[in-house]
Amino acid sequence: MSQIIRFEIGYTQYVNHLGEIVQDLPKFTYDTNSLLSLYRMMVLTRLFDQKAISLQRTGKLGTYASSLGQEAVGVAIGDVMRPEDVLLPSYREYGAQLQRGVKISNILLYWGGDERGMCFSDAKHDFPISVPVASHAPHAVGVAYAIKYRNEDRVAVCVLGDGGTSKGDFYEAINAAGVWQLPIVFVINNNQWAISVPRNIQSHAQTLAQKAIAAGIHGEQVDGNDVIALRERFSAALHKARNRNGPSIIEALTYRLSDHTTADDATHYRSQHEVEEQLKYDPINRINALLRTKYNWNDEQDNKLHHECEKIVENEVQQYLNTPPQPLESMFDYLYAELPRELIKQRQKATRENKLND
Amino acid sequence: MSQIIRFEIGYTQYVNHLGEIVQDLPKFTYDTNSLLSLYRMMVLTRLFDQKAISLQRTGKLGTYASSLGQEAVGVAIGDVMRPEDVLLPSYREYGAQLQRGVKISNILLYWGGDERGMCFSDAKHDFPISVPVASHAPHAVGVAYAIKYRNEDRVAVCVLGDGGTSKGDFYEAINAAGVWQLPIVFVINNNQWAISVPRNIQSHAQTLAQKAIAAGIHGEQVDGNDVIALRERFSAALHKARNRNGPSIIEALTYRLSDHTTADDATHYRSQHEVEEQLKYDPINRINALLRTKYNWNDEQDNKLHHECEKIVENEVQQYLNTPPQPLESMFDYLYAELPRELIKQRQKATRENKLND
Amino acid sequence: MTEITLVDAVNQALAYEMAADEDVIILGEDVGVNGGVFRATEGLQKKFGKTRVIDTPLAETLIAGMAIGLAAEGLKPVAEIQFMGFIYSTIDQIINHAGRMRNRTRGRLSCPMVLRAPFGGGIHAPEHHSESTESIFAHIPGIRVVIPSSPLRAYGLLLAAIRDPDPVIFLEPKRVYRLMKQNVPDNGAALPLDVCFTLREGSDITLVSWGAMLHETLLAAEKLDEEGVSAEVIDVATIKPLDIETILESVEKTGRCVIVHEGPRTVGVGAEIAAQLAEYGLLNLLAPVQRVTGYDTIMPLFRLENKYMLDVDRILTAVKNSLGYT
Amino acid sequence: MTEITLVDAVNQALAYEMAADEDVIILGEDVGVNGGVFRATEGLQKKFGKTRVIDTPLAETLIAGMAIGLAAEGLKPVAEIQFMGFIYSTIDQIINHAGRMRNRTRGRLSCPMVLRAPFGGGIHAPEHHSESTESIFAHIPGIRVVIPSSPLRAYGLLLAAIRDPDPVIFLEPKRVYRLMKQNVPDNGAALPLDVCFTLREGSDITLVSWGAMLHETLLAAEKLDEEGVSAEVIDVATIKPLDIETILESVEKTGRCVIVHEGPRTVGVGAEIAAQLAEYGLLNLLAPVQRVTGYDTIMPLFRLENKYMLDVDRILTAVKNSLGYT
Ligand SMILES: Cc1ncc(C[n+]2csc(CCOP(=O)(O)OP(=O)(O)O)c2C)c(N)n1
Ligand SMILES: Cc1ncc(C[n+]2csc(CCOP(=O)(O)OP(=O)(O)O)c2C)c(N)n1
Ligand SMILES: [Mg+2]
Ligand SMILES: [Mg+2]
Repeated sequence: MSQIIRFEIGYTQYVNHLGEIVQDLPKFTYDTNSLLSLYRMMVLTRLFDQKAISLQRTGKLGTYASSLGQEAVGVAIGDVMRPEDVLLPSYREYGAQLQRGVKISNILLYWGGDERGMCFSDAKHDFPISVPVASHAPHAVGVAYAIKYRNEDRVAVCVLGDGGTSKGDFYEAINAAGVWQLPIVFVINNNQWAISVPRNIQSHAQTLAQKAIAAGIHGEQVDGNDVIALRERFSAALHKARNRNGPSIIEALTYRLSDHTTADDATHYRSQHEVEEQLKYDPINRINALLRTKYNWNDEQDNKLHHECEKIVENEVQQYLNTPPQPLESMFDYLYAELPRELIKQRQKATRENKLND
Repeated sequence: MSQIIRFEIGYTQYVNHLGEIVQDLPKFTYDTNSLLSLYRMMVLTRLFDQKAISLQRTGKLGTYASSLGQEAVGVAIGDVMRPEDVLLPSYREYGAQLQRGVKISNILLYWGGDERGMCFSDAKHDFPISVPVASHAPHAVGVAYAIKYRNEDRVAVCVLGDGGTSKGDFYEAINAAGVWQLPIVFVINNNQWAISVPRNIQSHAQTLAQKAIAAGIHGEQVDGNDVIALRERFSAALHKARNRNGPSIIEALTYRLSDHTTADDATHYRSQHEVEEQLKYDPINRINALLRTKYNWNDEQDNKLHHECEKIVENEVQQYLNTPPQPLESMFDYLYAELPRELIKQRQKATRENKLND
Repeated sequence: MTEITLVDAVNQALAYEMAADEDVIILGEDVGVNGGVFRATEGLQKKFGKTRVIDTPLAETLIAGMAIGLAAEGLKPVAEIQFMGFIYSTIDQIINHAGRMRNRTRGRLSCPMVLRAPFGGGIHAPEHHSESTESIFAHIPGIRVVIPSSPLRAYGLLLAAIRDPDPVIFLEPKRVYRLMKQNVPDNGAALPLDVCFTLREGSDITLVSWGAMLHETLLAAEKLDEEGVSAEVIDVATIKPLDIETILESVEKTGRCVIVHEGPRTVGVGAEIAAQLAEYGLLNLLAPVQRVTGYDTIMPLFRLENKYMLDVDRILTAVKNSLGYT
Repeated sequence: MTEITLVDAVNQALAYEMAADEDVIILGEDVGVNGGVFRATEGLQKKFGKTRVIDTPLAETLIAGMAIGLAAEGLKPVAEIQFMGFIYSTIDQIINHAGRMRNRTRGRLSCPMVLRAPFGGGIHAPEHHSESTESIFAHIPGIRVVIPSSPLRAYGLLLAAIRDPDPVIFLEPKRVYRLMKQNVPDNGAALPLDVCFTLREGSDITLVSWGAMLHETLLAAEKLDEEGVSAEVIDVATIKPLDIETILESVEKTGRCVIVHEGPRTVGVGAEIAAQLAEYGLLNLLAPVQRVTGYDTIMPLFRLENKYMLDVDRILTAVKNSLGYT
């Protein structure tokens, strides 16, 4: 047998879990503000997350999927995307959504059982959260095709989990992205778990990045708790896509520190020990350590930043809690551009019966 | 970025298109009979194929998918499989099916619009032809899982086309086969076309064998017109699977010399020139040339072999043509193990109305 | 002006709308160079280019999902599924996304896509190529289901489907693809997506059908006419949302109704029509509503296909049964 | 003997049959270590091992297709789809293979599989987690569709489903998972898959329902009883094939019928029942058959969920309407 083709998968880390620099930092870090802004968004995301969980525990929110421990992934994505790009998120990319102008109150509305949560005015081309795992990957192909068709300077970014890579939808999408060399970046948030199913049951592939080889596109791994590495590699991938040099898959290696959702109890299927081990790799601690050692960041500044973020979250929570529910009729009013006759009748009946029974 | 993992894809050829030996032949070829038997099956498959097309042209058969030019793939598969193994074919593996005891008359019945075609007694665990492309790949996972569960010494062989590799079903199946290290061999009959869609529109992947990397399983390419290479590599893959050393994907590079089916007209989308070029690589000519130069095969023997095969085909065609249609009621009788009451009523009504209208 | 077939009318509508609106884009398997296995998209790639008439990899989930992405970005994709037997991989995308994109974003995004597929039996096609499962789609909220049964209606309804701001499943009865020809002016005039077509007026009984079976139904109506029975024939055409008013009005007049469809009986679209007639029109009914439908079986391979496909005689039997109630 | 919930009854049936028949094998997402997100398979992996209770990759097409392969080899797979909202990727496998394996091989191969999925609203679940689309499956030839609505029926029907030699879609109303408890003897006794259950006898009106709505229907029947109206309540349970006889007989007695189901109205299973009543029972009907159903809308997120879910009042309104016809 002759060997006819060879592939390699790379891995990038700049800052290790102790906050130590393991290779020369990329240029963008020369500007303290850009690092600080990443840090700040990660803190904001986490504070929001904690708040959301406590809202859920007190009956003020429905089932909620926490992004604890994975903040760097979303935040780095949001940081490199331009407003006109399109984000197609799964349900753990709050960091990216917040950067793109989605309000915390919107996200709360969504998990609070209100469709208006996905009607955000700022990121108006972005897709709503995709609950059916990986089903949004083909949408990204359509979005990127539209971008290419109209010759626009935009990129589609599709995020999904390690579990999501097992779905045919994901594969069909990466394969098609390769065929048309579309401006897409697929980000795999590999948090090691799909509810109770560990990474090794999802695939025998040594890395998830190598799924790219099946589509003939670029794939690589990044330390998903190193926001600098993520920021740099996402930036490269978006640049590549923007310049019509083809799609990429970036696998971010991170860990789901929380339960799958508030409806889950992870102690059923994984050890506390494993989770504690992983706490060491916390993406926020790492950048905090770096800021302190290399950028003179101090307690006072840190407290101030936390305080500011808490305020934002608090305001948004109030906004959420003060939002009155939609009228019953809203379930009819966005079904079609114009409500068909049959449904007008149903709508009238619903109104009538609602009044009757109130 | 550090490179953390590397993959290679191999390619095997023993006999080139001129019938020349390009590397030492594998052991099984030392036995002239085993080579002759491969040759004979390829001839039989082709003669059957020609007959099927002429039956279709004269209105005695429905739409038919020809295996012209791809005989080596099916024949080599059939040759290495054991009776107790399970074949999950697409619609171009007549060579494999015939080797496994499926009658030509059965295949004709199927394309002649009669379900009994897929009720073959000899290969009784084999799956029926799968028309929905790649949808049988997950079945192969189930079959192989059952084999492993019962600790049996059997292998599942799933065959599909280059087009089939673009489907999520295929990917989900290879991925799962990897997870459980199942006794499966996936064979890709890469005949360069999926109806009118050329290979390069199916995937940007340089080879289809490299799809295996996405599943973390073994993948390789073989000259799909070299029945010796196919026989040897399939044999190795089945051996590996049988010994619980994991699944494989084997991409056989061949060419669809015929129209997609008798309902297709390939001149719409590919040049006659391309097809003529490919005639050079005909798998039957190649082995015929080898037999003549290295194994003293002569015209007389060849004529005799052709004559025998023609006779078989002729008998089977007669058998097919003499098979009376099933009764109308047959459409009810295999729906459920026991026909539900509602359908008994429908069945009675159907009988009644059929009599009325006859 | 030459007369054209239903499949030509589909082609004509596509060409018209692509010329008129550059947001219209076609995708599917073999739709490009090959012009579709039934030639519905013949010549369009040559005319409008490879980026607008896209041959996709063999992946139906992708086709539907990609169309949703294109549509969300404001294009008007017309995606083809080669045969309805391969449409099922798209259902997840249709139910979970296409049909609710507008709803789940409160109107921020929408899904103006068309999913075309040939369907139904009668042309001696291979296994999995002849089923009629429109009823599955008719159950899905947020979408439209349209079935033309003549060249004229194919042209007008397809234009309407492409222009409609919501997802439309457009099912083409392949037995009718070349069954008849009509003069179809290429004037870009769309037909409404919310009314049934009354093809023949009558006073004794209402025959309701769609797709290929409409033609058997029309033949039955002719036979009945010879026997002095005046049958009204309605082509439902826009299966979802359903224009029940037209049917109710007709039955109010005739008092009798036979529904004819090719797909399986149980929970077919015929069930919905019959249920509504029984709910809103019970007092007008002089006889039970009859359904003449496919059996609840797998469509047999083609040697027995004609035993599955219903015919004029089965329709006439039902009509006579209905007329028997006095 | 302790009383158990519906989800426990599912677990008990699975455990019973796995112990009795080593061909029974479970597969799905999170069914192993985690015991299923609703704990339906809790403890089974521990008891029967990892090769018999299989956590699969996240891939529904695979799950269904793999079950078909297992079943063709003579095993009896019980596959779980985590929520019905993710079942749609299996439809291609169900229609094109599971439902016709026996038919297309003339009985050579068969498909004794069960596909379980929790369905329906009422527990304030996230988006895509609360729909009821049993009607889609009820249209598919060659399969069975079963919906238990009590612990006892869950136990007996699931055993029957596993033992049945053909594919069964087994839909579990998750609102009822922990709604009620019953004494469910673990005796391995299966219930029939071809008869409806008459849960309450009555003479004035027949109420037909299944799944979670059965409980609203029973409540309605109690209220009616207080008002002196005697309602017969039928749990359809075996949705396909449908036991219309039991329903027809009841309506022959009562002359009135209200069908109650949670899923969308158009082409729901209710339509089929109403159509058959109108076809075979028209002369017994004293009033139009009423359907009290979900709207033809997307199930709203949970803040408005209770406005979608129908309640006792909506049933009573329909009953009174029906009783108004004299
Ligand atoms: C298609 C589909 N199947 C099943 C589910 C139920 N489910 C929700 S999240 C989840 C696990 C997802 O794992 P992964 O993709 O790794 O993302 P993570 O939750 O870890 O971020 C499952 C099985 C779903 N939402 N969609
Ligand atoms: C899922 C599905 N989609 C579409 C079709 C229609 N169709 C039949 S064969 C074919 C091309 C298959 O190409 P390939 O997999 O390369 O196999 P080949 O026919 O070349 O052997 C298509 C699109 C189908 N049978 N199944
Ligand atoms: Mg994960
Ligand atoms: Mg091919």
